[in-house]
Amino acid sequence: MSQYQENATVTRVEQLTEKNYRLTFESPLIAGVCKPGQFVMIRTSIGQDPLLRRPFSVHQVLGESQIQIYFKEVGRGTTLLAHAKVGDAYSIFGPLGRGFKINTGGPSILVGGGLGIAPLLLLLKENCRLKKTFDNDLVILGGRSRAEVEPLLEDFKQYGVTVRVATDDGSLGYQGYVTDILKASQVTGDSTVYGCGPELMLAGLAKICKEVGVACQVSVESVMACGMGACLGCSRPDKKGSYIHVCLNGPVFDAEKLEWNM
Amino acid sequence: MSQYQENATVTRVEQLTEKNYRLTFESPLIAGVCKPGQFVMIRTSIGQDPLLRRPFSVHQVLGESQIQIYFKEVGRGTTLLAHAKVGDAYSIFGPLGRGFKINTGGPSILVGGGLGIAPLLLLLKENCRLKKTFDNDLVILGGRSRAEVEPLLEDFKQYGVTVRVATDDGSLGYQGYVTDILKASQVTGDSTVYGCGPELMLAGLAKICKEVGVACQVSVESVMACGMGACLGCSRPDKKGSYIHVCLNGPVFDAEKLEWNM
Amino acid sequence: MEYVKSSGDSFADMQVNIGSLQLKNPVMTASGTFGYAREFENLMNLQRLGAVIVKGISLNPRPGNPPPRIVETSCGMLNAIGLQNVGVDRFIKEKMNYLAGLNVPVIVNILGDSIAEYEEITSRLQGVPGVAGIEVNISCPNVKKGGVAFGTDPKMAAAVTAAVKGKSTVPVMVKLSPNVSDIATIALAVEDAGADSVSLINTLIGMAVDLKTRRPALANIIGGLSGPAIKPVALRMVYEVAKKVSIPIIGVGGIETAEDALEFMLAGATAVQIGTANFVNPRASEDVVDGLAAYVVKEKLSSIRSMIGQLNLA
Amino acid sequence: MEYVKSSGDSFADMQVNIGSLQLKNPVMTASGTFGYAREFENLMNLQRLGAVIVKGISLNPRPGNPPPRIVETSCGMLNAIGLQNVGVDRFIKEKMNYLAGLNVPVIVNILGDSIAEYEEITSRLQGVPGVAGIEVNISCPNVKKGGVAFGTDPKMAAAVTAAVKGKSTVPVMVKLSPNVSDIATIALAVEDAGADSVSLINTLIGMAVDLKTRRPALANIIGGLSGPAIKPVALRMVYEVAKKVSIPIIGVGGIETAEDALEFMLAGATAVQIGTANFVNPRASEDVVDGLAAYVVKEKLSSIRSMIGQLNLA
Ligand SMILES: Cc1cc2nc3c(=O)[nH]c(=O)nc-3n(C[C@H](O)[C@H](O)[C@H](O)COP(=O)(O)OP(=O)(O)OC[C@H]3O[C@@H](n4cnc5c(N)ncnc54)[C@H](O)[C@@H]3O)c2cc1C
Ligand SMILES: Cc1cc2nc3c(=O)[nH]c(=O)nc-3n(C[C@H](O)[C@H](O)[C@H](O)COP(=O)(O)OP(=O)(O)OC[C@H]3O[C@@H](n4cnc5c(N)ncnc54)[C@H](O)[C@@H]3O)c2cc1C
Ligand SMILES: Cc1cc2nc3c(=O)[nH]c(=O)nc-3n(C[C@H](O)[C@H](O)[C@H](O)COP(=O)(O)O)c2cc1C
Ligand SMILES: Cc1cc2nc3c(=O)[nH]c(=O)nc-3n(C[C@H](O)[C@H](O)[C@H](O)COP(=O)(O)O)c2cc1C
Ligand code: FES
Ligand code: FES
Repeated sequence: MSQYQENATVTRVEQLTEKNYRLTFESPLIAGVCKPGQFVMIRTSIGQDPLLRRPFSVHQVLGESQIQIYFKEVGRGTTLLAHAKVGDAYSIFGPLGRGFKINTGGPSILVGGGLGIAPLLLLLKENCRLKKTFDNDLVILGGRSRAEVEPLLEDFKQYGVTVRVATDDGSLGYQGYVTDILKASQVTGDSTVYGCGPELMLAGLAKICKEVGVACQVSVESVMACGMGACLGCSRPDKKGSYIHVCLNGPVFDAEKLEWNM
Repeated sequence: MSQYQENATVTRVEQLTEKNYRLTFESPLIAGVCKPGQFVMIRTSIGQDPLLRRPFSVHQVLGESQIQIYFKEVGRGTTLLAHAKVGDAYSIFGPLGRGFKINTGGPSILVGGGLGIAPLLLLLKENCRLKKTFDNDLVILGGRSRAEVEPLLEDFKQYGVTVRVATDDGSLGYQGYVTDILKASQVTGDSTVYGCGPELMLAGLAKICKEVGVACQVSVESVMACGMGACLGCSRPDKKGSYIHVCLNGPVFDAEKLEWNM
Repeated sequence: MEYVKSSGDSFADMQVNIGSLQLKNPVMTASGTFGYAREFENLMNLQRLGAVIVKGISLNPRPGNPPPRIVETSCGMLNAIGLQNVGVDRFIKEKMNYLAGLNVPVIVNILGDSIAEYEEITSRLQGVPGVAGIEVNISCPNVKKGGVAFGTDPKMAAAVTAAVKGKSTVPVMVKLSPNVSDIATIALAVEDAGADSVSLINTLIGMAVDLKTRRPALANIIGGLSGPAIKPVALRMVYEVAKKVSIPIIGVGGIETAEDALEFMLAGATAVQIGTANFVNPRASEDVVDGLAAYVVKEKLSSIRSMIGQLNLA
Repeated sequence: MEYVKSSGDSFADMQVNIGSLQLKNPVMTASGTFGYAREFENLMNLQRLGAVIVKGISLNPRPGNPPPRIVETSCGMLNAIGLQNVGVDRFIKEKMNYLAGLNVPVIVNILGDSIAEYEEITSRLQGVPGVAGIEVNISCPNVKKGGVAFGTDPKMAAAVTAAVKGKSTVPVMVKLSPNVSDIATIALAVEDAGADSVSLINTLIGMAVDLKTRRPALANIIGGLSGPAIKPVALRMVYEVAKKVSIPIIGVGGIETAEDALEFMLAGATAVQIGTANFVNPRASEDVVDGLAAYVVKEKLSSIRSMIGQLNLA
């Protein structure tokens, strides 16, 4: 497993909604090795405040040497990142964690909610590269409203897979939850559901998939200090009553291995 | 005494040498009341690192509403300021401290070394505004080399007062110290010497002026936390064996009141 | 009732009681960080404060330490002012007039190197118009006990407290030192000795080195650490003391914003003091008052008091 | 001799001795912040380290605390990992092989809730290839003494030290808790009890509150504060202890850069540990080695040892 720390230069800044941004970095070493579902740790300040790095999923790998993150401004670190300018350099290390294991044997159903959409684009690309056919594949994207989903729609549609949308307020696509769409879809037993999004959505996915009896991989979050298994800070209870570590054992897990609070 | 805290927008950024910068702020309240030799406290970060504000002399007041500082990049706070861009806002409060008391009754001799040049430009302007004649006035500017002095020369010369220059390496003007020039100059007993610069230079000025018997006001520095007399951190021994506070009793003092280590 | 600037014509019930001392809001300024208040008159509205705590006063004037007295550290600062002050008599003569005119309770922080000195200062402050309370700084060395700080020994802490209480007609707040193994024991000792409230924390003892000169960054070598860096220690100590004592607690240490103040109140503080933040933002204490009032309105609290000790541990 | 990357073909004498333990340079990684070293193998050159100190090991496996276990604070972080570890036997079986292969001295940090437990872990570690030393974490609660931390009482601290020394054939480093009134007394007690060196400081006890949920930010309520915020406290304690003990001192607390490390050495540390900085910059410890070597060359020091305790107090 290769990991690198690089000083990555920002090559593009996109503000997709009021609070959502997409940054492209020239980060050739990391770009060369990262897999869907893996993440990177980014230092957001030059000083000591905020002190710790922030974890972000790899959203896309562009060409040979660029990686993208897609993030929401929620606090001090992401606010600093939101002010990034082309040419600024950030210390990034990664790729970290275990990503999605793409099941090439049956249909793929990618379900993303809110910022959970971030890792699915790289996953979809790899999915389409690895699989012979993806006629029965499905992407379900959810968000609070149109603004949160629309800017990314074309990026997903370009792969030719069916994309469905759910928004809380119905301003785009179906009014309701991504899980509603999943429930209403034809899901064959050889399918794999890949999910990323808010905890409640993932718990819902896990439940549906268990009932229907299909495999479900979810990418979960946790507070992190190191991102690489050194601090043991990112623990999360597993089904067996002990702790797993999101950065090392995840962030992608088989949903059935985790403990879900609904 | 009026003091204000304002969110001041940068209107101009000038890099005068490799490490020396001049920033212009739209800061109408402070601009309206500040006097030569006074200073302002500027918050250099949006976060908590660096935590404390940094003190800077008011270099110029432009028009009704703008103030300028002239500074050298020496550490974390000044590095952040050196990266200021037009449109950025900084929290500034001031004006603080006691400035120069302009003696209109005799010749003025302004002596600045290195960054100590900063407050002298506003002083010269006020000097020329208040005095009937300044034929015998003199400005002596010193620095390590040409680059440190030249960019400011025209700003001083515009007032029509004689300006002499000393550089350590002789790359501009006299090779040597500003104190050498002072010693070689005709100084009448009714003159006032106004000095700002490195501690050693000020100690030299104080000594010469005492010998010659002319008044000498110097602007000194100190580490500061509050800049306004609240923390008692900026103490400095005085002649009487007790402490004065640079921010409140100064930064400008009669040189004879201070204790000089040579 | 505190008028809420940011929310139209709303008023918020911000009153808190520190024993018999009624404060219109829970925001005080910490000793040594607010001079004698006058320094801030141009930069904020002093009338908005719940109380002003002035720079520590000793019996006789103290010159303080040689410079450098302060040095910045990561998210904090060290100070070794050396308790410079004009002494109790000049304080009363030169500073109290202005302070009394503010119509804000003035709490006088006192210090000494013997119990007799604490007693004498307290006596001299009695009956002085405007003096609403006394804060006893027990982080000072007890000269008679070889320089061990009063605040690190429960017995000495109790003895100072009892002595000051014996001479004081105004409420006595005892300011605890964080440089101890078990702050709750000290808090209990001073409560038993009659303290009307405890304030915590004073500064942590720290040090900085200047690598260029290979000298200590402070002339005094060691100094007191304050600012956001120490907030987690202060919060923990407030929480620990709140579990043990029943007198009001005043939280101090790294408070910059109303959010910080609310965290201390949840942990058990009845009021707070703003220290180092006054240097970073001279309007910090007023901003905290505004922020607390806005919070009361936004969260529809019956009063700010309903936050005290309400940390949810379930 | 350490090769100096940044200064051409220079070499710097970086060797230091911690009692009988010779280190090729004074830079170690702090327990709990470097996993079992392997985690960092892709991001730095582990061979460059003076020593590796591994995550604290107990007799039996410990699951650790429920999440959230960490929260960021101003220039620092709080952790309440709860001493999660695989237990001494699995540690030896699963982790020591890799570590022994590094050719870097491995110091095993141990913890227990009774003296007997400390003794037993020590015994099991004897003769294990690669184990070059033991670091005794005495910040743990002594279950038999009502949960008071071993490290806050000189007698208990001495007792643990003596017990571990009695079973150990490798040098014993005792890691002191900063949550005490007088750290020098504890240091003297463990020195008298036979400690070969002392490391300080462990984390300060702190707390954070999440205002949105009105809950403690850590499930464990309190946690250990680390990072640049605590550096002034750590430096002061190293300085205080250095004045009292004659065994080597290892400085820990907020060290991020070679400059920080040099400041600790001036204050009296023979070596340093890099903790939280490993999270911020996984190459931090190697960067400190590089920086120290460059300093030795630039300042023309005969060796890095010539910095130890050389703070100029004149
Ligand atoms: C493996 C992993 C991958 C991630 N990938 C992405 C990604 O691709 N895009 C992205 O936008 N985020 C992602 N996150 C979340 C991201 O790391 C956080 O949003 C970020 O750390 C917040 O930093 P901050 O300094 O802005 O907020 P802070 O100042 O640390 O926190 C501000 C407030 O936001 C809250 N907060 C913290 N994290 C989150 C969160 N995840 N969602 C909502 N509120 C939060 C905090 O509780 C706090 O109240 C990922 C997290 C993990 C663990
Ligand atoms: C009343 C007053 C007026 C001032 N006016 C000006 C001015 O007009 N222009 C200007 O450039 N500076 C001026 N200064 C100095 C200025 O405040 C400092 O340079 C600034 O605070 C350094 O901040 P920093 O964060 O960049 O450096 P820090 O990170 O705080 O310090 C970095 C290094 O620089 C050293 N250092 C700190 N201050 C100085 C200094 N004054 N000169 C050289 N080295 C220093 C420190 O010891 C340290 O080693 C003034 C100071 C005072 C007290
Ligand atoms: C410059 C300075 C001077 C101080 N002087 C005193 C003092 O005279 N008496 C006292 O009890 N506390 C004194 N303190 C401690 C503060 O009142 C406060 O307890 C401490 O700074 C922690 O709060 P903060 O982090 O908000 O600053 C001083 C603090 C600073 C920074
Ligand atoms: C996440 C984390 C886990 C830690 N675990 C241990 C431990 O198991 N044993 C121990 O003695 N110290 C432990 N520590 C304390 C560190 O070794 C170190 O003493 C402390 O963090 C101060 O150094 P720093 O500021 O460089 O991090 C831990 C610290 C952190 C941040
Ligand atoms: S974030 Fe440190 S172990 Fe996972
Ligand atoms: S800087 Fe605070 S009193 Fe002068």
